[in-house]
Amino acid sequence: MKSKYIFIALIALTSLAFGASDSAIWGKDLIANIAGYDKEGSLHLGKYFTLLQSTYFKPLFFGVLVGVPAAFFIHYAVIGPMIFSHDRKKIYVFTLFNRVVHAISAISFMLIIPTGLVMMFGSFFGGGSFVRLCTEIHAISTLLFIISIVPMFFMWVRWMFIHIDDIKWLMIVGGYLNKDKKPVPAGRFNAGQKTWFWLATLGGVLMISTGTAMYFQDFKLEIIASYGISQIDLLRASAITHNALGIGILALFLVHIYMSVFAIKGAIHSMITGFKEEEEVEILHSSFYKELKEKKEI
Amino acid sequence: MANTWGYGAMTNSLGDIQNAKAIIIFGANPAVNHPVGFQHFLKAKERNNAKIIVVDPVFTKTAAKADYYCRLRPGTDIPFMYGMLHLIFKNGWHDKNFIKDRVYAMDEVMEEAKKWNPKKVEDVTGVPADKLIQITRLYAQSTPGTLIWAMGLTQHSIGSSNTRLAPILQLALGNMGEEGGGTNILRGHDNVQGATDMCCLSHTLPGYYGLSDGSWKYFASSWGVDYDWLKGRFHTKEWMNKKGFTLSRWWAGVLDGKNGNDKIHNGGTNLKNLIVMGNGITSIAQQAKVKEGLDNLDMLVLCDPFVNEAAILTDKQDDVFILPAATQFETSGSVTATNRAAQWRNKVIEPMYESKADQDIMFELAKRLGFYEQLTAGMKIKENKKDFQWPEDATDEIARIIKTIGLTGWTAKRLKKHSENWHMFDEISGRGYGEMKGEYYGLPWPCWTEKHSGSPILYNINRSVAEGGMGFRNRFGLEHDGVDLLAGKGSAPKGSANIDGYPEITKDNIEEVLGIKLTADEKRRIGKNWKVDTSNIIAEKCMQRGMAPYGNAKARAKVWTFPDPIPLHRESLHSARPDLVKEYPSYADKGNHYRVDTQYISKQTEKDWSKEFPINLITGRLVNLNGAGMENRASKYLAALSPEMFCNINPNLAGIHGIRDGSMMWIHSPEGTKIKVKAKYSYAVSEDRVWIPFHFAGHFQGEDLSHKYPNGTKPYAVGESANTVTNYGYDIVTQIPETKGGLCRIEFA
Amino acid sequence: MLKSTYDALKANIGRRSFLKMAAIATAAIATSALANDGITRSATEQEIKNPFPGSENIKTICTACSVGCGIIAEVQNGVWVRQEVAQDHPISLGGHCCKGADMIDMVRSEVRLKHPMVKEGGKWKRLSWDEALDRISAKLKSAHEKFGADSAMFLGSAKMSTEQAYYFRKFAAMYGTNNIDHQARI
Amino acid sequence: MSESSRLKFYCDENRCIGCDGCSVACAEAHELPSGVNRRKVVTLNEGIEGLEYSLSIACMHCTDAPCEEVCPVDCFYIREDGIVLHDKDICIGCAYCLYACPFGAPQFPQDGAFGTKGVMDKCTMCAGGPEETNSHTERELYGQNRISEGKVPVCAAMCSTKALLVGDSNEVSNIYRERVLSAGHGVKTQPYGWNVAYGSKK
Repeated sequence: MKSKYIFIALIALTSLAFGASDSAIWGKDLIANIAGYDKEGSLHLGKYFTLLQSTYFKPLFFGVLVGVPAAFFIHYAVIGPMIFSHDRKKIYVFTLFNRVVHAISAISFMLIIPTGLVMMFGSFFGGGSFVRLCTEIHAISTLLFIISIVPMFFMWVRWMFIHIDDIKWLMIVGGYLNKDKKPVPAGRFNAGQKTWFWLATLGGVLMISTGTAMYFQDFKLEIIASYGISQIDLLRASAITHNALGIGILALFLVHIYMSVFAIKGAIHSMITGFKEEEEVEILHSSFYKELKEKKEI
Repeated sequence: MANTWGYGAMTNSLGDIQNAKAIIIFGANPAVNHPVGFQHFLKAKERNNAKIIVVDPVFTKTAAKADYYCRLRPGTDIPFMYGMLHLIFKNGWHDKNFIKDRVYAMDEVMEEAKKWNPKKVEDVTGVPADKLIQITRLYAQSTPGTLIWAMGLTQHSIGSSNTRLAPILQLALGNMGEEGGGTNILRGHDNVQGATDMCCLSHTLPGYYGLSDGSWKYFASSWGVDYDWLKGRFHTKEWMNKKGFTLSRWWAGVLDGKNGNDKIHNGGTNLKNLIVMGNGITSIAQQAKVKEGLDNLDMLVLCDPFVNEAAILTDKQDDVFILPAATQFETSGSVTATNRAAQWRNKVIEPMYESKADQDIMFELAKRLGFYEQLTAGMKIKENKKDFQWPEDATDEIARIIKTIGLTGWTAKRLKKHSENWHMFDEISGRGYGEMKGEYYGLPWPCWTEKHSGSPILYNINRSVAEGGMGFRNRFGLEHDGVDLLAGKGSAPKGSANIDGYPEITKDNIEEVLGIKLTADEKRRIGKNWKVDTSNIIAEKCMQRGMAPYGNAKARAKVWTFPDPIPLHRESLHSARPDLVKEYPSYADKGNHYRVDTQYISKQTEKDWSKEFPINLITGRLVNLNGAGMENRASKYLAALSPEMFCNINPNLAGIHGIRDGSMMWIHSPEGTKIKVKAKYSYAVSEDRVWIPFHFAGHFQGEDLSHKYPNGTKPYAVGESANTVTNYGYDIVTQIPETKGGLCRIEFA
Repeated sequence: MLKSTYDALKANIGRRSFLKMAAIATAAIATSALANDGITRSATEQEIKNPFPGSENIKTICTACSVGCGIIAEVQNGVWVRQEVAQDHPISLGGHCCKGADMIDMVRSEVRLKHPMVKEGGKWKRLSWDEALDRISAKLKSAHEKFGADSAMFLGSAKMSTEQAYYFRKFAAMYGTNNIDHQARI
Repeated sequence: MSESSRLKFYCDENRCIGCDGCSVACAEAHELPSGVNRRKVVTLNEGIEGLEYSLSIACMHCTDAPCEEVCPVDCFYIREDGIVLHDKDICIGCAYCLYACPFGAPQFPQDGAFGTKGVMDKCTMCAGGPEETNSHTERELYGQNRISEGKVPVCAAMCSTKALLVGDSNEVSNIYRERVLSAGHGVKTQPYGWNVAYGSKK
């Protein structure tokens, strides 16, 4: 019985009923997908998606949402924030363009992430129009994200490649585990910032594309279909990627906020005014500081 | 069919197919065309392990459910059936007693069958000899077997021969008049049987009475009008007796032989006015000619619930009337299903918008033309009424007049009772329970008297006449060439007073044949013969004696009045096998064929059509559309299932012409016309043929005519009509168009 | 099913169990059996509330093909509101193909022709029934006188009722011509 | 909960002739908008001798419905008789149910500008939704509630060849077994479709 249907499924790919609408999901692939669901040789994406979505994603998101702030709360309580002198010179690090781009992306994040969480925990909010509204906001604010992420990538990418300092930085976790003001090995951007950059840009592109796929749902890209990936499997893969990556982005987003707002007192001002405290640069971006010194720019 | 044994109709019923042990289907696709009827085929498979054999040029959905499938070259059903008969006679599988007692001239068929050995059949039909042998053995040895056909068999220039050879095959096997046997023609539209019985036909009056003076006189008196008045309505008296134009060739009547069209013979005039009621005339072969005909009319009147696409097709600028007719749900009346059983169709709602029921349109026109009183007089006769009630009085009028097919029992009261109590009947036999005991559902005709049970299985001698039994009809005389045409000894229906063959009953022979004595009063009231006996004394007396009013005769395998007394194979006018055309040429041209000179051999030999047009063109139906599709394309759900016209084409054939799946292609016909359709790859057709559905209209030769629809009446799907490219060719007897055996040429568009 | 899944599911049902059911036993038929073995109970009156109060069921026959399937039309205040299942019809046993299942759309289709129209000078024009019939009959009358009755062709239909077909044939005969035909030739 | 107490659909591929009666009956009975096919008929291997089959597909009302498991807003509920239903007021149209569904059953009508999708729609086994039974709102949102009227779901009732069966799963199994047995094709006890998708959970 089973083998018959597998056989049918294989042939069905090439010779299916016409008249079925041109839909990429409910059209001629429908039977092939039904017969091939969770069968040997299939991608098993439907099953994995069901498993992940029903069992893992919610707890993971919840874990990150609660765990990361909790960890920081402990960090704040035990180690406390870094406070740098405001008396020394200020170093101009972010141009107006940098700051505007960052602001737009910040706004989009502030919209996307909470609305995304509302969707993930939709049952908590009771579904319905509020969650539906969040879904729409989630989709529309992606446009803001797109217009900020592209210039951001090009304006910072040259400093974002891996450097020997990054490994050292990672070994000492950026020096955040104590309050010693020992210079931390880092260039203009430290390893943490670099990770966040790559996750936000490349990860962002992935989030945008998977999100767009899920948003428009019923379309057909020949290039993907030519790899033998059905539309429904593309959507399943998109959902898995979107949610898994979402966990990472949420985590680093929380880190980013904690760093800029709490862990380093006043760090947020640099993104408003463009100036960083000299001491902050000297300690947290020591290689960059050295470089500036050599160039006699300070 | 009628010329073989008396009546041209489905002999058994759909439910009865469940009794069959083998089912052979020629040129029919019940899974698509009669899906609900097809459930009985599938049940036969489960109940009896019946084998389904499909013989068809394309692999249909019916074939998908069949046990055996033969891919036949279009138009070669006769060689195939002769191939079967050849093997049947050779192996002695035929029913010798049945043939001796109940069939005339089977020996001549045997002679012809000898010519068709399996090798030869393979050459002509394309069906492998082994397969033919296998199928014939199976079919001949699984009795009872039922034979199914539909338009795939009839729509040929040799259609009438096809429909004669199929019954001969059943007669040879003794499969007639049995439960699970019979020749079962699946009718198309819902009331093909009823409308045909009422003879909306140009060659006969209602009830197949013909056009003779006697018939006209019978009808004049039955209708309550003066015969001379009726005669005066006609051009001259001789035109009363002449067949009129047919649906397939009326356009020739407009064109009057001009521009090289076929000549006509029509009372000194060409056609000026065309009145159409509920007929998708865009589904007629050679649509370009239909358009030309429409363009040259004085007036075109179209009555339909939807816009008849003839109004869209024509370029005529003036005097095109479209009248909103009510649907059948907005009026009531009886409807005859394919198995000759009537059902009462109740009115569901009042006509919507400004629509009017067909009869009201007719009555209004008759008033204005001055013959309303005459038209409706017949309804008032029975009870001598002042006024009539539609449709009950019309039903009763029909029951009063139509004796030939035994509609006497079809009174409005009985038909209504049947439909109201449809839950009291058996699915397979149609027998009634409880209150309806002793009657068959829908009173399948012949239903001889107002108490008769109806006859679910024609020519069944295992039942008494009162319960629907009968022999073959005595219609063709008592003897021919010295051979007795009455049935053999002992082959009368059960319980008959006369156990042998006997002639049809007339006033003169009734006492002798039935062995009774009539009273003086009966003698005064009785009609001349059983067909015109409005007193119904003949039928009543026959019932008492267990005898059928139409006699008990032999079926005839030879129809001596036809061009081919024994059915012979003749290639289609446009044949893909020029070598076979020489061997099996078509008929000589026929003058004045339903008032039109019609070409056969001259068309066939005009040139070697297959050189320029090498591909067989086959038309067919889709499950979601019906006829010209006018009604169904107006439903958004049905239209969505097939939103556009397409052509089934084998990928290998398409590849040669550079046609991709889903791309557009042209189909050119030998008539010089063409259509542009979407190609759909399908393995259902082989590489030498293409298949197109015929339900679309609204496009013409690549041009979209949608803008011609009045506002808000455009159906949800429009497309090219298949009949723009169907070929010239008409049956020699009935003039049915040859839409299933044409040729075409394809190219990438 | 694994116990954990079962428990999870059970919990879900417990939480959201929704009990609006009716006695479906009456509708139990051989083919679509809805047998009552504990999953159904009789419905309360509130639950069976008729969606179309006061409607009546009219038995009629499908107009698609010659099988002659039964149709039950539910009519409320002269409006055909719903197509019901003729489960007890001896030929169709409630079955319909897509055409039969959608018969109601033939009546209520939005693209129906709603009033008589005539094409004049290439334009569609609305007109009254009286005007249309007067004009048509005037033409038929004059052609009858001028060219003879054989100048007209009548095309009837296998979609008509038997009575209509009979009267259409009679109409042509009384107009004076045998030029009448319909779809079925053999 | 055992299989025996659940209502199920089953399409007998030996009988289904692909006439689309079920899908049109469904669309018409529930007056579905275009583009929503609660039920769909698919023919596969069309034109290939011996391999052509047609099947009618809709929500199979799975035993442990994956759609219900993945729904982020918990809009699904399963009736005691096993009919899987959902609440359109809660649904957000995220389509997770579609990704989880092995049968492609959830449908999303085009809704509003930019071709965005509206809330999910699927086969209700003619059992309506959570609104008041046979109320106008229920009819608007979910179509007819025939189960409450004591009627069979319209698709199976109108199936032309009685290929599509609905009812208690044991009962349906029995009918299927009877047909197979009487056709002399050997014994196939479990109809295809009930265990493939949801029985695989380990």
